[in-house]
Amino acid sequence: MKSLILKEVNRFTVIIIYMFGLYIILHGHLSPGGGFAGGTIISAGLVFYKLVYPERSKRIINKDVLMKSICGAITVYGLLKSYHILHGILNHTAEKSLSQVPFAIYSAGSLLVLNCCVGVIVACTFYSVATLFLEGDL
Amino acid sequence: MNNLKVFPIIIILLLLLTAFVMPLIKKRKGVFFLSLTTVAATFLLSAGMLRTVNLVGSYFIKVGPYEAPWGIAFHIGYIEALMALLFTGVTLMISWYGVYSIHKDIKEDHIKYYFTLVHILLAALLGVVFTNDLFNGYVFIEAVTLSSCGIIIIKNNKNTSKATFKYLIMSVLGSGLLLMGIAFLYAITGQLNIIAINNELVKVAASKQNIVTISLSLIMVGLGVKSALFPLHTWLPDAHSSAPTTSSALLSSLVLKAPIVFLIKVIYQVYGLEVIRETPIFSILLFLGVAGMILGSVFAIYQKEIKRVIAYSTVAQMGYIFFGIGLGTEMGLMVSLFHVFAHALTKAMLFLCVGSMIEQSGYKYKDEFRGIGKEMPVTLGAFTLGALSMVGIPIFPGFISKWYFSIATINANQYIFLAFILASSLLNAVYYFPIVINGYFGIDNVKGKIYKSKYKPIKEVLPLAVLAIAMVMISGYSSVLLEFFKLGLNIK
Amino acid sequence: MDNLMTNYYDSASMILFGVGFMTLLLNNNLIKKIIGMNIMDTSIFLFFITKGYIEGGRAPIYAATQSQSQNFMNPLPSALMLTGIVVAVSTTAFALALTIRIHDAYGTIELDKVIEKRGLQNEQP
Amino acid sequence: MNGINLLLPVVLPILAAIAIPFLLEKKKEAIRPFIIGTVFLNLIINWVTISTLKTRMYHIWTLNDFIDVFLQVDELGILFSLLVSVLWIFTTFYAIGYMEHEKHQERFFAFFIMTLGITNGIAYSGNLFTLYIFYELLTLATYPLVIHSETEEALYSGKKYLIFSFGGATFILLGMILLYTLTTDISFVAGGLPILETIDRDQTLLMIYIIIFLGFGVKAALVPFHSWLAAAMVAPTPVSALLHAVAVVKSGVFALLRVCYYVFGADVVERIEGNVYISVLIVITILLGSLLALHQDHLKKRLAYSTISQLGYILLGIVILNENALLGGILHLINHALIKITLFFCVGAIYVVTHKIYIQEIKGIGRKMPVVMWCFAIASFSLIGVPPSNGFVSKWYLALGALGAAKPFFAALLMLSAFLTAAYLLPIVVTAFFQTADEASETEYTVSKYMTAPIVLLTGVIVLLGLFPNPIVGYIENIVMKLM
Repeated sequence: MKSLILKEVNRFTVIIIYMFGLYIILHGHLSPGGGFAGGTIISAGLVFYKLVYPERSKRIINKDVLMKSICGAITVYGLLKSYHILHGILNHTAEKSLSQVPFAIYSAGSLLVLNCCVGVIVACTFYSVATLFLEGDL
Repeated sequence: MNNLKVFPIIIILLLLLTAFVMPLIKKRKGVFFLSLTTVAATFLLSAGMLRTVNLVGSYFIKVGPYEAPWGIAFHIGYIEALMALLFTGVTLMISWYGVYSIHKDIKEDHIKYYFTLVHILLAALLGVVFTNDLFNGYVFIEAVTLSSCGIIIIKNNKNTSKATFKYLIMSVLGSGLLLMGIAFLYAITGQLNIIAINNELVKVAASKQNIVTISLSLIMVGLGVKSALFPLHTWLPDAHSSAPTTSSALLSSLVLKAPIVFLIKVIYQVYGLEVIRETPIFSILLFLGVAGMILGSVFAIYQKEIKRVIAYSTVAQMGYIFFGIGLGTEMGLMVSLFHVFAHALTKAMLFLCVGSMIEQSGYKYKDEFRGIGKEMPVTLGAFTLGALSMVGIPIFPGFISKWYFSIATINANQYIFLAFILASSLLNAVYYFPIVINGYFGIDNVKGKIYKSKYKPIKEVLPLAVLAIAMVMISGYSSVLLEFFKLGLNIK
Repeated sequence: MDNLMTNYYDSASMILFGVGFMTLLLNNNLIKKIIGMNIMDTSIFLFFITKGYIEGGRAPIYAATQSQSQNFMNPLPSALMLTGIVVAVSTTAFALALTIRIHDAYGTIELDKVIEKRGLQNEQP
Repeated sequence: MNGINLLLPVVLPILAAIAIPFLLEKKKEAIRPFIIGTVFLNLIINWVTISTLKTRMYHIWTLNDFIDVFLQVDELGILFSLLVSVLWIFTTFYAIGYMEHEKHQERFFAFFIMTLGITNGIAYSGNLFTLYIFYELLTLATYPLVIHSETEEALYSGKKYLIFSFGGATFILLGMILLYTLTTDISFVAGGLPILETIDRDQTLLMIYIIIFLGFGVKAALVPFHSWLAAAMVAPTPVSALLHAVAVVKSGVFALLRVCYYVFGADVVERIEGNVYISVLIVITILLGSLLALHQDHLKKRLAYSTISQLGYILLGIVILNENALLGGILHLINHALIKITLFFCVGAIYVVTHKIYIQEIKGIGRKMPVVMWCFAIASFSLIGVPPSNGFVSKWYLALGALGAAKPFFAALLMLSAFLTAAYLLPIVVTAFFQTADEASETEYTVSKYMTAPIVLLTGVIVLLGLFPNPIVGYIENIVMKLM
């Protein structure tokens, strides 16, 4: 992984991969895709980055950061979801906020936030699984 | 009234949410505090649930926006509420005990993850108990499996890796069979909701006898693996004996019980007793249960490690529960549920006692604990109570359930099995009493070595005391409990 | 025999299930065990999904312009199996991680050699 | 009061037992007056309870029809509990003297007192289930007494004791469950449960009867299950005395009385012919006990086998099923308790002072310890049944009963066994008084007065009962009248 070409190519492809993943996450509620798919793509970018710059990625994305982002995202997701579940049960009405407008990111209620949370969780999880298998430890 | 009905959902959400807050906390004390308060809160909520059931009777509650046959629903009746009370209560006591001892078993920075896993485990267990949807039950059972594997492997050494792998493989086998059984059921009824399946099944059962038998036996074996039905128990002693103490207690007292409750739900609410009586399932369960309760005890006699003795005793006790189910009567199911209660409390206490004995003395073989009663009278006293209950000395719940098992056996006209029940209780005596007797009266092996649990602060012994009191209490209130179980079984 | 041929997807998934089951139980190699586990899970997914399949039915995407008379396939089994797949994936990941640990501890992933190395003192009678 | 004071005889000793370890941490000397106070208080409470009580029943814990723990006072229970309470006082004094130099005194006395409470519980049990609970607890409470010395041998004997007792208890439980499914009622009613008269499943009833009889027979040392009794001789002598004379074996016999006359009833037992099968075992018990006793050189073991044979008499009185025999049986229960406890005390006294346990070692000891050996001789003659001793009275009634039931074989058996009794007890007396010691030692043997006093007093009681048996015979006749 010391090839210069790889390093240089990596610099700008990784950005594009992240952008692509983000796009899929953000438009998950409007078009095919969503948090899981986008998160996987982002994690692919992260792993790619890690393969080329192992030390730097280890410094930036260490165990602490991973755990914190996973747990934080799950907490936010859980809070929102529990609000929805309880809201749905207590009011005995199906959620109205789920109606989505094509091409408008800020529609469909909190679905966008949920998708983002799922994206973070999936990206971090896959990255840590890959790290575990590569190095045996986070 | 509606606001009261959401308690089960709040319980599960609360547990799952706090589970993932745990790793964010830096200090050990904070983790303990959060965990204990959450579990205590769920305990109170379960009590509230029982009260709600008392007020309005059993009820269904949808999870999410969709109504029952399409969306997931929980069914809350007496059985579910009581089981929730049991599970949260026992977990509370075990985690309370764990607060003072867990750092001796696992690494410092793993403690917060441990409590994360415990919370997920508890939430999944409660999910298995509450759910009214077979597939949802399967998912929860998988969550139980993975998190319980987690709480075994967290004590990182050679033995646990192997034991966990064995457990994982067997569990995956079990859940594969379970899912296959659910698939067969889905194939003939087109439903996953328990009530809906039952409605369809009574129409088609007569013409599809084979599929009913196949699906039921798949589900039975699948759940049997998870809760150590006799010939499928091989993973249990390894896993339970190599895990950290608190995990052993959790695994033995709760993790085995949730699939049992699910199985009883499947038997009673999905198929109905009449449909199953047409098949040979009950007699198979009966024989396997009897084999478990005799051979489990026989194996236990030959074990050298004290934790393995208790693990094999669990196999025997699960034999009783399967035996009760296999009687195929309402009474049998009720008594099985009662034994779930009795065994959960007793076994949790036994494992905690043994764990603290091992931890204080550093020994692990049962012959080495001679004279430990002089050094740790309170712990061995609690152990003695548990042992007496297992052997079936009156006024302890072990006796009460044995008694009701006998009555149920006679009512089901299976006289011959009476002898096995009684023989099994004698076998229990054969391996529990030597430990107690050597502990109190044996020639000292541990003299001057132990750090005197006599002087243990009272708050560390309190969980054991609470479990002991609860144990005696439920034998006092056994008729009330059985009445509740009877009400719980008669839904619709 | 006729039944087997007409319900060929059921038979196929059953055969797969058998293959996976035997691999899971009888193979000595831990990795092969995990592969068997995956085969078993996959066969169940197949079985489940075929239950929702209708000959000539189309994907259940609702659009106002299409005529209502056309048959939809049942989406529920597919949705359920998505969950099932996630469960299977996480189990597999966990099992693989365990295998790595066992390899670190014992230097082998053959089960009989693992047992040999542990010695016989702890095995059940 | 609602009869709650009926709990006192049971609970008070148990509470006292729990208090002993705490008391001991403060003051070691206080233990002796504390125990003596407890046993006396127990006797007084027993007396007050039974003489003042209006409600004669107290439900401790009612779960359903079956699991209904309640206490009930009736004449038989009063008789047994008074017997126990009185003998316990003697044993306490004796034990204080005997245990002076032993270790773990506090544990010994704690369980010793606890056993008293549990035995009271057995006496006052109102149904079979309550009886079963106390019966199990009795096993657990006496176990630490049996293995008191904590040697290998003691532990082995203790194990044997536990296995036999729990095996027996399992039989009882089995029988109880079967009985309950037939009758749904297992409380004690004088003359037997009325409902059993109407049940015509003789075969099943017979099975239940035999199962329960064998179960309780374990504690009453019925022959196939007698070997724990001899093994349990490793215990300290006060315990052996208790086990043999009062608490354990007599509880077994007492329970059998309850089962035969308060649950099944004489008529039902006769109808199902349960007594016929059992009496075979009893005959074997009587003969085998006596014959085995002849072969023992160990003093305590000889007495132990003698107990087995004597218990056979009492059981015989129970199964002959007529008034005289039952009267004789109950009377022998009391007499044997008194006699056997005296004999054990004497042997224990010899052991404490001289450390001699075999017959051939005690040559000429009658001259060194005249009081003890004279008491031993008197008790021996009583046990053999030489008139006018109390043993004679009870055997007389037993023989009358046997003849009344037209079974002269049993009467002949009693005679034979009396000869055998003489054959194994008199050699001890003869050796002690008429043979000279091998080596003349000049040491003076002094027996602690804590030990001598109970022996002498008990011998006095034995003689008195032999001379004036009428009050107690009258009282037992009352009981028997109600049962037949």
